[in-house]
Amino acid sequence: MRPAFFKRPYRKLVPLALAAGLLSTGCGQQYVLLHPVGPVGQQELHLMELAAIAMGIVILVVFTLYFYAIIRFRDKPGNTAPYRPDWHGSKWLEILWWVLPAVLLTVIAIPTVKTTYALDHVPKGKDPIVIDVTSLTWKWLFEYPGQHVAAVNQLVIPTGKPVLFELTADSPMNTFWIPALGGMEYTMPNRVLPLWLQANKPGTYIGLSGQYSGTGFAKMFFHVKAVSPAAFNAWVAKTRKTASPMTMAVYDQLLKHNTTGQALYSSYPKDTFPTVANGFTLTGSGMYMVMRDKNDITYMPMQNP
Amino acid sequence: MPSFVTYLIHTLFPPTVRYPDILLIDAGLIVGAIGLVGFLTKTHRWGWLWREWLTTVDHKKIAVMYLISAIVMLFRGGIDAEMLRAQLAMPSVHFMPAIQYDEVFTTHGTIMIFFMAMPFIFALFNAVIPLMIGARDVAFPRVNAMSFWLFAFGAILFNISFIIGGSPDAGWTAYPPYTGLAFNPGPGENYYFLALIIAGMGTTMTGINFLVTTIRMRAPGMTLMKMPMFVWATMVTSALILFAFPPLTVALAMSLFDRLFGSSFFTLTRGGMPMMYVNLFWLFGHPEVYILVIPLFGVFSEVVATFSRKALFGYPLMVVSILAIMFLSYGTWVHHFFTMGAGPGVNAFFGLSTMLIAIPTGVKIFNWIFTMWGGRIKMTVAMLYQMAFIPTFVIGGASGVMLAVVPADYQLHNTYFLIAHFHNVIIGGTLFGLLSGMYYWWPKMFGMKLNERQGKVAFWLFFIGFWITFTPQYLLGLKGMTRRLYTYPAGLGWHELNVISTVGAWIMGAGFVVLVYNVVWSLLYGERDVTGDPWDGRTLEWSLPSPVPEYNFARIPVVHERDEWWAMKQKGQTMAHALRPEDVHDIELPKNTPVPFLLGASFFVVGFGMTFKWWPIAIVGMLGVIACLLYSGFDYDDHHHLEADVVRQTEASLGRLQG
Amino acid sequence: MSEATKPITAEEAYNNENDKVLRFLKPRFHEEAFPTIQILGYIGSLILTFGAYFLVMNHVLPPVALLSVILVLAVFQAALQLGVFMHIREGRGLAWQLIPLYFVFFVALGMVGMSIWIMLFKSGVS
Amino acid sequence: MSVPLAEKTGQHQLPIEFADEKESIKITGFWMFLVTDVLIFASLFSTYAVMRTSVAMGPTPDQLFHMGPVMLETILLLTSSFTIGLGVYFMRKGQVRALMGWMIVTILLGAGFVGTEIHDFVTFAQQGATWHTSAFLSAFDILVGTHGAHVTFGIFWAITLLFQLRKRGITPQTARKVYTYSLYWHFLDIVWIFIYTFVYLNGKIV
Ligand code: HEA
Ligand code: HEA
Ligand code: CUA
Ligand SMILES: [Cu+2]
Repeated sequence: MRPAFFKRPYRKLVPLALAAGLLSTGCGQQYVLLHPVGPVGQQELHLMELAAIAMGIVILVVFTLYFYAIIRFRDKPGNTAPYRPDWHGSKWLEILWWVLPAVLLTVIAIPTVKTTYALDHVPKGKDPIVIDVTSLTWKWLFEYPGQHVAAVNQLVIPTGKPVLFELTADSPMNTFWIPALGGMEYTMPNRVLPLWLQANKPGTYIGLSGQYSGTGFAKMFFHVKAVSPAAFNAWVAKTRKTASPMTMAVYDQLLKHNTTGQALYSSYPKDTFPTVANGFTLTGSGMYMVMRDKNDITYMPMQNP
Repeated sequence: MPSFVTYLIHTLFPPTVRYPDILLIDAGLIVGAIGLVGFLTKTHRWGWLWREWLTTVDHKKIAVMYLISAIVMLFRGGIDAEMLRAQLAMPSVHFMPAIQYDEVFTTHGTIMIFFMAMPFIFALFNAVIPLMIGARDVAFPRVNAMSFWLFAFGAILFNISFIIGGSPDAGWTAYPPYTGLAFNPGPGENYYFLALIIAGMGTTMTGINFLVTTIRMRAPGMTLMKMPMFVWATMVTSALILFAFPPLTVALAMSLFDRLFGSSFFTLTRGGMPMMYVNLFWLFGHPEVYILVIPLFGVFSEVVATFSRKALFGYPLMVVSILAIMFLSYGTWVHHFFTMGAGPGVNAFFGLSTMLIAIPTGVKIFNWIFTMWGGRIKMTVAMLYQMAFIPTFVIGGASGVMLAVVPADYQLHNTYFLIAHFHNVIIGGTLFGLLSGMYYWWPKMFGMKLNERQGKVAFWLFFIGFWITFTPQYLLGLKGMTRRLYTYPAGLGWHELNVISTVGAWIMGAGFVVLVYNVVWSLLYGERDVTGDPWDGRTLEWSLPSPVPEYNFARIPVVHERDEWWAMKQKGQTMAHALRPEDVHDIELPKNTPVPFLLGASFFVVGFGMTFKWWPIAIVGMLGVIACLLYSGFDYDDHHHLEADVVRQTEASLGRLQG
Repeated sequence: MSEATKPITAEEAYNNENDKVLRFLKPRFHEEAFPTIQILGYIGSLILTFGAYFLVMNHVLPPVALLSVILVLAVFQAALQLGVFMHIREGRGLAWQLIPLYFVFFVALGMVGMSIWIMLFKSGVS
Repeated sequence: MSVPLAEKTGQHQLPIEFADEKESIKITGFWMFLVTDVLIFASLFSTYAVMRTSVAMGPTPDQLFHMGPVMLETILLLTSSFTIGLGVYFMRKGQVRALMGWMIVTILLGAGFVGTEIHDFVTFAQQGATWHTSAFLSAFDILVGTHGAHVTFGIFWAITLLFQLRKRGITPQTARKVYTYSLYWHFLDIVWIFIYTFVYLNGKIV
């Protein structure tokens, strides 16, 4: 009557073991989220680890009880386990499993709240470099208001220094994500969102979008080059000199629905991004005035012009 | 007029629906349709179809129709899933072009959630709720039929999109402004919005119907704390539907108006606010995921008690926890857009409220385990699905809690970690639960059991395939793979894990094939259920013969205990002891009506007309809707009487009458 | 089911339901020889409406306080309509509608309030 | 046939719309429907609350709204709520003619409301304030428009009820229909009060 393999419920563990094996033997640096190179990613990783440990405990407890129950109380001839058909509750046990999970959750909840607040602002006393990010239909436009250069689908940042990204979109929504540095944030039309990240190690990282935005979405990868501050300044100087300026015509070109390669520009027209200095006037319908002080962006709702 | 013809061809059959695979499907559908029409004509079944099914208001038949549609939709959604996995197996393949991949994941998600899981749940509601509470039908039988037909025509509207005009391609969440005309000019998104609005109206009506049924139609003596857990689950789910669907309807309607009538709610320009859509969508969307799982919590509670041959552990707290989940689920929706910069206060608040839900959910898990504790567990297929559910759902729930950790979600949002999370809870919780319920109540619905041996093969293929498919996806998430990528470059280390995942999906597909075989085989040769109580059940539906007579209960029972039927059996009573000929009176039953079917069809016409902006067609449909409403407003002749003698004869022939 | 249609009293209907946990749902009916309540309700609603109008048009309070006050007046008005005209506490057996109505009050309030909180983040409220 | 409202014994007979079990269940169902409708409007209100300031190049609430027609609409609707309340009062007394009379008054008041509102919207459109103009106007139009559509539907519903009442008199079924209709109508009044407060008066606060 019963198929043979059914006798061994442990079979369920095989895929799990397989997965664990993969994780341990796997492929080093390719688990980007586990090897962040900046403080933001590191804090996020710490929380992931904490949560994973807590969840490990939960899973362990549940699985132990569960497997014990299904093995011990099988309906097979000669099973000597006590049969108590009317046992329908136990006050203490039930209090236990209202309280214990609550305790465990408190343990992860407190650092969650702390880190959420901590990640909201660039740490005090550090002067970030600002980069304005616009997601366009299937390409990324990066503008450096401090350096007055612009780039498409490539990003150069100095190491050891917080970078404050101001995100907006002249396209459907996307998320701006550099997994090696830390978490993502949406780019939305009519709205500017701040996100700060920092790279501590020089290197080239992958950036991509996490929010689907059309057929070219899968091509929205970009490269992030983290270089030493000196090299960064050199790069800026070189770009200023060698690259061509971005005109409004070029910007209109970028607005087309297509994918493109990388590009550098020695300057860019003022109102392509709701620039920090000028306030925010995207596509004719300002929602917020953006005021920047040292570490933060303040938003002022803009009444009708 | 040749220009007219070219216009038609270009609108109805643009290049996006002229792929060879779709043309092949078209051909298949045409052949199938001709075959079906031919068969019905040859065997003179049209009248039968119309009288017995299309116009029925009997909840048991509506349940069967829901079940059939759900399984068909599981097939469609499953094929979509297989196509997704085929595409993703290798880096940089072009099995499908980007546009088609986008359509496929959109239809996969939408169909699985709205047109597979929801109707499957309603199939179970319809099949057993009136029987469990000792009622002759649901509160509003005609509304029930309307719900079904609105759902069915919504589903048809959604499904024809892939052969006529092109499918929606903005994901099941359909975030604007990508759904706006500037980026998405085809009819696809119109289909999406209209189909969901139509099906959503049906769902809302089902919610009202079952809420009222469970509060007003219970047999005498069945107080709240004597209701079986599945009835509680139904009540709570219905309430959730009531409170969740309105924001969805509003969000969909506003998106539709942006597209059809040039309003500017979510547009790029003129101050549109796409985030408001996201806000409204998840105001619905988060309660929706509990709508998808709470009914199955009810199913599991019934199944585990029956097959452990033991009372459900901690019943009062099971009720409390299910209510707690309901209340909490309205306060967590922002966890789907932590990364939209709503500020640390908002994010922290919603992170914590999300974590809180883990507590009542955990209570249920532990109570199920302790229901088995000290019982005698019978490993039937229904029980196997329940047993597979616990570990699967706990792991899925645990990864959900990780996503609720706000900073972790900044990294994990919209990655394959998320995909793995929700397939873990949705397949582990919803799909396993649905299949468990299907195997459990099949004898009651069809009068025969599903073959257990075949069922077990299907189960193991499904279960093992599931783990092979989705475990690697957690790892893919950690490797930074985001969702909805139609292809990915080599060199990021995403390849091997994707191959494993695809293999797993094939195994699940094989499981589905066995399942279908199981159903068909059992319909032909399955073991008849003559007792009406094949599992030694505990609740009232098992006190009836299988399949259940049209009027359900010859006499409405009086309930004394929580597990009334079990208690009666313990006391040595059966129905035959209870029922004397003079207890049987005339029975009032709802009368069949074509209005629900016609109403659904009219809405379909409206939807189709609006999709292509062919206003005359839409207006004709609207007139149909109005006619249906008027007709039912003036129709006072909505029930008929079943003579007591007929009932007595039926009961006697089933051996359930004294003397 | 001819028994069901034969007239019964509110008390009998309530006893048939016999769920003691739900005593708070026991229905209440009121009826009079003259529609006094309705007339009083109508006058009350007019007072509330015009009260709000004059408060706003004469700017008697600072904006935020003014908005809060008129919203409270609107809630009173809603309660009045529910109590006087909609017979919210009536029902056969138990007045079941009370539970969803209390609940929807909080959900609706939460929906509007939270949406504002979520969407108008970081912007000084106008 | 009508069931007497109260008996001299002090035992309260159920009002006629609750007299039949099945019909009374429909009333419970209608309450549940109203709950969903509350949430429809709550969603629309949240949208309006959020988009109120997104006026783009268009007019602001303060520039747009004129309180005159709004007050007229408010009074019409409040009065109609009162008249249908009287209708139900007389229905419970078993007086068909009074019921029908008050319903006709209600319908006329409702029609007056809809007429004023349409006139208002046409005026806005002439000023170039349609929902093409800005997110604020879209949100405003859909909120007020949905309410207006509900009222319009209610008017037609009432008309069909009049026919049924004329043919059948007050029976448990027709009484239930009138009762649910009155619930619907009072509910629309409540929604209007919030529109009046949160949209129009709020627009004048600034
Ligand atoms: C059936 C459907 C279902 C269910 C039940 C759940 C349940 C949960 N979900 Fe899931 N979720 C989805 C379906 C579901 N989800 C879907 C479809 C999406 C994606 C939508 C999209 O974007 O397309 C999603 C997305 C999603 C996100 C958004 C991620 C993102 O987009 O970035 C989050 C974040 O918090 C989340 C969290 C949770 C949590 C905390 C639970 C909890 O309810 C889980 C509770 C259960 C347990 C925790 C296990 C049992 C408990 C114990 C054994 C007790 C002890 C436990 C502890 C102390 C922790 N889910
Ligand atoms: C109830 C909900 C549900 C269910 C059951 C499933 C089931 C499955 N899902 Fe799905 N999934 C979603 C809900 C669901 N999914 C949602 C909401 C999304 C998000 C969509 C979006 O992004 O908008 C999603 C997205 C999604 C993705 C991500 C796509 C992307 O982002 O690019 C993937 C990829 O692997 C996937 C895979 C699968 C697989 C392999 C199954 C398997 O379980 C399927 C198993 C297969 C079958 C059940 C039937 C197979 C049938 C056959 C093989 C036929 C055999 C032939 C004959 C009989 C002739 N799903
Ligand atoms: Cu593998 Cu780090
Ligand atoms: Cu959620």
